[in-house]
Amino acid sequence: MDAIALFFVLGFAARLARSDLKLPAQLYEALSIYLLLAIGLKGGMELAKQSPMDVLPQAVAVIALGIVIPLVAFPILHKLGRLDRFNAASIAGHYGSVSVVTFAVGIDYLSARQLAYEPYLPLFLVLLEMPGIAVGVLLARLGGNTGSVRWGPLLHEIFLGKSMVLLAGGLLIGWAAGPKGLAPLEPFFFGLFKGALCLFLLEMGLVAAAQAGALRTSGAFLAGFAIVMPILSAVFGTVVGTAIGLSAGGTLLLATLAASASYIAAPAAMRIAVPEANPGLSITAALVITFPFNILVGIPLYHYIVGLIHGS
Amino acid sequence: MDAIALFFVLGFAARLARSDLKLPAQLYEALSIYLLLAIGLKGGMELAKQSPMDVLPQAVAVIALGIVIPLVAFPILHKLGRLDRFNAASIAGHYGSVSVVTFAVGIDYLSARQLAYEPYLPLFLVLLEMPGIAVGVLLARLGGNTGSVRWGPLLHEIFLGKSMVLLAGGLLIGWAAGPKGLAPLEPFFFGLFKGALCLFLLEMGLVAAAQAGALRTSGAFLAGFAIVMPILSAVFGTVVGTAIGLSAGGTLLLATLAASASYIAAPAAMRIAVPEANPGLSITAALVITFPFNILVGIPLYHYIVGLIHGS
Amino acid sequence: MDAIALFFVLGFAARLARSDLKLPAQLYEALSIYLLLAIGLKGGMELAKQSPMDVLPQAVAVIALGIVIPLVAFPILHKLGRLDRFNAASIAGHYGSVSVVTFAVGIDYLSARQLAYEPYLPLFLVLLEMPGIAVGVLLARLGGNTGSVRWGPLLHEIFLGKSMVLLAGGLLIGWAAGPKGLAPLEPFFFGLFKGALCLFLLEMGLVAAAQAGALRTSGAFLAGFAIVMPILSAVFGTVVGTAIGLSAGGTLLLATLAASASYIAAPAAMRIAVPEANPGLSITAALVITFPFNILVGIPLYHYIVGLIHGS
Amino acid sequence: MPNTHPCKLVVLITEKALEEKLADDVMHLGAHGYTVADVRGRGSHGNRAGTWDADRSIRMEVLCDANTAVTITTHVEARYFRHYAMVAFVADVGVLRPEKFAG
Amino acid sequence: MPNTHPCKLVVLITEKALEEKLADDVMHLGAHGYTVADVRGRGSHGNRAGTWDADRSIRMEVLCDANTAVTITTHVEARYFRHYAMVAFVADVGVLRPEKFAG
Amino acid sequence: MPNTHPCKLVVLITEKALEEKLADDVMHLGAHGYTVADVRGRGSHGNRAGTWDADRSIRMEVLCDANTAVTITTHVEARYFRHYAMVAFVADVGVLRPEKFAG
Ligand SMILES: Nc1ncnc2c1ncn2[C@@H]1O[C@H](COP(=O)(O)O)[C@@H](O)[C@H]1O
Ligand SMILES: Nc1ncnc2c1ncn2[C@@H]1O[C@H](COP(=O)(O)O)[C@@H](O)[C@H]1O
Ligand SMILES: Nc1ncnc2c1ncn2[C@@H]1O[C@H](COP(=O)(O)O)[C@@H](O)[C@H]1O
Ligand code: NA
Ligand code: NA
Ligand code: NA
Repeated sequence: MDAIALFFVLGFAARLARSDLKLPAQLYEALSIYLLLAIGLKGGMELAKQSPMDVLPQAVAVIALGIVIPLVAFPILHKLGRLDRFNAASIAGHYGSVSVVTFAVGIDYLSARQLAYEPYLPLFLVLLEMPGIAVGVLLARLGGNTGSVRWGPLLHEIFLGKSMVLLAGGLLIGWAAGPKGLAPLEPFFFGLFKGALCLFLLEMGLVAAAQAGALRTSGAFLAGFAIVMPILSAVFGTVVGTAIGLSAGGTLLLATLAASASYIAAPAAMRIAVPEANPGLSITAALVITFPFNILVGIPLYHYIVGLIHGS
Repeated sequence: MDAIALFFVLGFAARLARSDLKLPAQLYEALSIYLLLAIGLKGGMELAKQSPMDVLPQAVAVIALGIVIPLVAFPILHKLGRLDRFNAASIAGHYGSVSVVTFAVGIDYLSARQLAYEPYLPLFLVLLEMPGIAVGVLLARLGGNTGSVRWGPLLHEIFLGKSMVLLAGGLLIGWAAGPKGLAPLEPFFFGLFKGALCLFLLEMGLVAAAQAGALRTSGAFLAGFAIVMPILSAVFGTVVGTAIGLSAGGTLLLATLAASASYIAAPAAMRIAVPEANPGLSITAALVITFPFNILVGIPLYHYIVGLIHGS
Repeated sequence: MDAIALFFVLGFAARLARSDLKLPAQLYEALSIYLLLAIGLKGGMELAKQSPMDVLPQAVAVIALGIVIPLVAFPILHKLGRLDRFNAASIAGHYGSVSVVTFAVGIDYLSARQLAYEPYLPLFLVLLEMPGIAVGVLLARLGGNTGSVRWGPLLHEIFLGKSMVLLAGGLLIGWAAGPKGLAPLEPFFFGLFKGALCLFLLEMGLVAAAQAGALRTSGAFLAGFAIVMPILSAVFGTVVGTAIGLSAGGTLLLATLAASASYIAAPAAMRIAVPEANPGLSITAALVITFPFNILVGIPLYHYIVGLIHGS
Repeated sequence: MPNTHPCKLVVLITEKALEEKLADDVMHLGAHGYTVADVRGRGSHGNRAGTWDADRSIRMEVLCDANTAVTITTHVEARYFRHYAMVAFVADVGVLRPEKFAG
Repeated sequence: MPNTHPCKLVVLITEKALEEKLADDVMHLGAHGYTVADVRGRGSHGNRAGTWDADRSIRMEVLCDANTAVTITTHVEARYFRHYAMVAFVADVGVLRPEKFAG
Repeated sequence: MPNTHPCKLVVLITEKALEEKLADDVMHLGAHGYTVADVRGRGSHGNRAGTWDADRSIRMEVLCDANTAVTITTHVEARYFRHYAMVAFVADVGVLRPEKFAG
């Protein structure tokens, strides 16, 4: 197992054993700000080397992927799982959006195996964060006299939420400053990246284990969904990645993004836009099951799937 | 534009757009402690290589500069700007003192252009922090039965305020330990410096934008003062730097110090020593106008001025 | 004096001078989490190179050392010092356990002098943290109808207290991941170690000086104990280290561990397990006297003692 | 002889996600200020330990006159009680400078 | 016309080391929830400035009915007052949704 | 049957810059302790969001007898109200161990 994943396991085990270990709340916040900025900067720096025309068609396909996933997830949750419209829509939105940390673990997986990938992939992370959430809110609000969507606050929450600002802001700064401008920032933003990720995963392990009790009430269907849906999304991601001509490594990262579920941006947006949904359900699914599944089992599995479909 | 300044712009823009992005309060505190210590250590390390007799006359001139600036600023604010004695004195004190982060951006400006400067310049930062504040308080308290100065608490606040202790403490430790003793601390205190500065500037951008609303009430005179005064001070700084034989780079740093206005040490000291002054005015001038002016426009301008006067 | 120790002195002096310098509470927490993890990882990484059979007998001897020290300290405090059973037992427990930061300063002392030591010594740190505390609690609860020991909560507190989880967890992760797995974490966990230690010592200086007032009420006996006991323990540690065949450097580290008194794990455990004891006494002894004594005077002294006994 | 004047203190304990909305609400409903602290806790929505974004809570305190207190509590009752973790209570206190908080 | 119902607010200010124990205690003694904030302060046990583990304090607030308030205060008095830095007080407040806090 | 005794709770919400001064003041004016929390808020001095040094606020709570409460509120009124962002209020509470807070 990777050192990084072991930190998650340590946090999870410590919490289950009822240790009093806690990370200070502001350290959690500081780490998440740091990780978002660092990923944005890295992606922006690489984007500076790219011609926009090459990336544009790929970007469109990636956004389409972010729209399709929640549209697939919603009927599964609503019809098959018999969750009410609000909860089904909210959970679908979480799975349409992405997890930054899962992405970071995916990058680490590739680096450890020295597999190449298109270095501008963080752009896709930024592009995928938002559409899924918007589709989720639409699904909750449309179809039924369940209240109209208040687009103003929602778009504000989505585009100006902290994770979007940091990711996109980092991307822009990285793009404007380029590799030379960022060189003096390397020790801070890139050298420390993996260590900071470890601390964050330790905290995620603590949080996930603290939420684990909710599994009993959320039911077997949701648990199953939280494992099957990522695999399904990873297949979609693999198909799209292959179709738009990404390398095997890039395809694996896109599959990982597709498979990941948001537990930072989506919960914040849904709490305001779809208050009727029970946040316990979506967080249990996304954080307690899908997140560890992805970092422990999923990524190697998607690697295998990419091998089958991408065929390189 | 430098990567560093872009972080300020990102914070400023995010706040104007009403994003919910915030840096945790304790991260702000931790970063400011780190920056102060790091600058002190760096300066102290370099001072260890210097003979004190060479620096002493320069130090006296620099302190004189810190006394003159508020004495010039006060009548401008009081007579010309018609601000009452307390506000005029308090603002004059802010401009007599210095901004550590502006200094750090100045150093970065020189490094990016590979311009040399006397490496013990952080000593001047330490020397300039205090006299301006003391003069500001004197101006508020003297001349008029406006209450006597309680020197005990004031001197305590100035000499034992956190920024003084960290800067001077870092200087002493750096001086005592020397380059060899500090070598193992390099990755932490020097390697991460620019990255930490970026985060701090992001936060400064957020704070400055949040204060920007106060511009409407503070009036056009103050806005003008906050741009003209730094330029005037930079000219003084350039003259002094040239006179005491600093290199062009060192002169630019001294001009930058002179031009900068304090928004950490001075507000804290003035709040206790001159409570009659409205902190909104001085902070708007120093942080919302002068600070971004200096890092975006001022430093290159002072570079030009130094070229004219220093003539090297 | 080492740069590291100077940070302690700076904090101590600043607080005595009534400076308002404070480290944010969550920075203190973050630093202690970081230091514990980093030491654990480092030790675990080295342990991976070791055959367990070689270390096992040493480990047994080290645990015995941790049991003997509080058994020696208790009668000194109770009979000689006339402290009541609860306070004597609690203080004995603090001195039976260890201080992570003192250990880190010891490692730094060796590195600065390029003296070798067995790199798996952090394992002994982990082993020594707990037995002393358990013996202290037993001493408080046995012998007299002073209430029975509630072992459940106590063992929980000891084995699942945050410092134990982080140290032992780091050790396990370091051991599982090995040097290769940890390589990408090096800049964060090892490169920054000394800098982080400096900040922590600054804070310890502030805290120690804030507690220094309690010296007046705690009495001369305790002050004497807090200097004599570490020296005595260091002699024990030197004897054990020599007997189990450690190198001179390793013996010095073991002596330093023995001499050090806990002020993180032990106070937390004692507060719950022996509430009758006055935490002011043990903290004054361990933190205000023994800790600075060890880092300023003790370690060089133990180095001398090791030279006499170990004879290499 | 007390130098204070009767006033209501409305306290709202709820999810941090609501902080900005609540702040806007109470100002619009007639309060002249508010004070917020970060807290953690437990209630019918389970343990909100405050360690990450989704389970942080705040405690907002509003000094206001009796009418505004009723307006605020009625509003939050109608608007937030159903879907959010929230507790509200009101206390009688005495303030200095009553004009700061009235009408 | 007020829309609130009488309720007790029990406030406990004490060492952070007791947080988990107190939380368990009040829930067992009949409270249905509690709220905790990090604080610092001074009292008969001296200055607890909150800068490191051993001198951190918390402030726990419990809304409950009058009986539970007596049960809780009696319990902490017997169990913790002697050996821990602790202050306890009770206030009369008005709550919305009284059924959340009763019995 | 309540086991508490009447006491005053003085609450001061103000700029963090005043924390040390206020702490000294209340102890000199007869209080035997105080509790401080970090807060943010809004009032007649605008938004004090607590994100950097100059706009941090604190909330200080002092349990004391009625006379001391008047002394403290009178003092802060005279000394700080004019030039500092500050709000003060007083509540009636019941304390355990009344001797801790009296005289
Ligand atoms: N009985 C109570 N006493 C004090 N605080 C409470 C109580 N019940 C709930 N709370 C607080 O209010 C928040 C929301 O409550 P709830 O909606 O019941 O989950 C909880 O997380 C607690 O912080
Ligand atoms: N008179 C008081 N007013 C407000 N808070 C107090 C008072 N006395 C004590 N406290 C708080 O309760 C804690 C424990 O009090 P003590 O047991 O008296 O040391 C202190 O650290 C303060 O935070
Ligand atoms: N009506 C109010 N209710 C609660 N807190 C208030 C109120 N007014 C002011 N405050 C708090 O007191 C601080 C100073 O108030 P002010 O002097 O009115 O600016 C504010 O920053 C708030 O934290
Ligand atoms: Na996804
Ligand atoms: Na200046
Ligand atoms: Na020991």
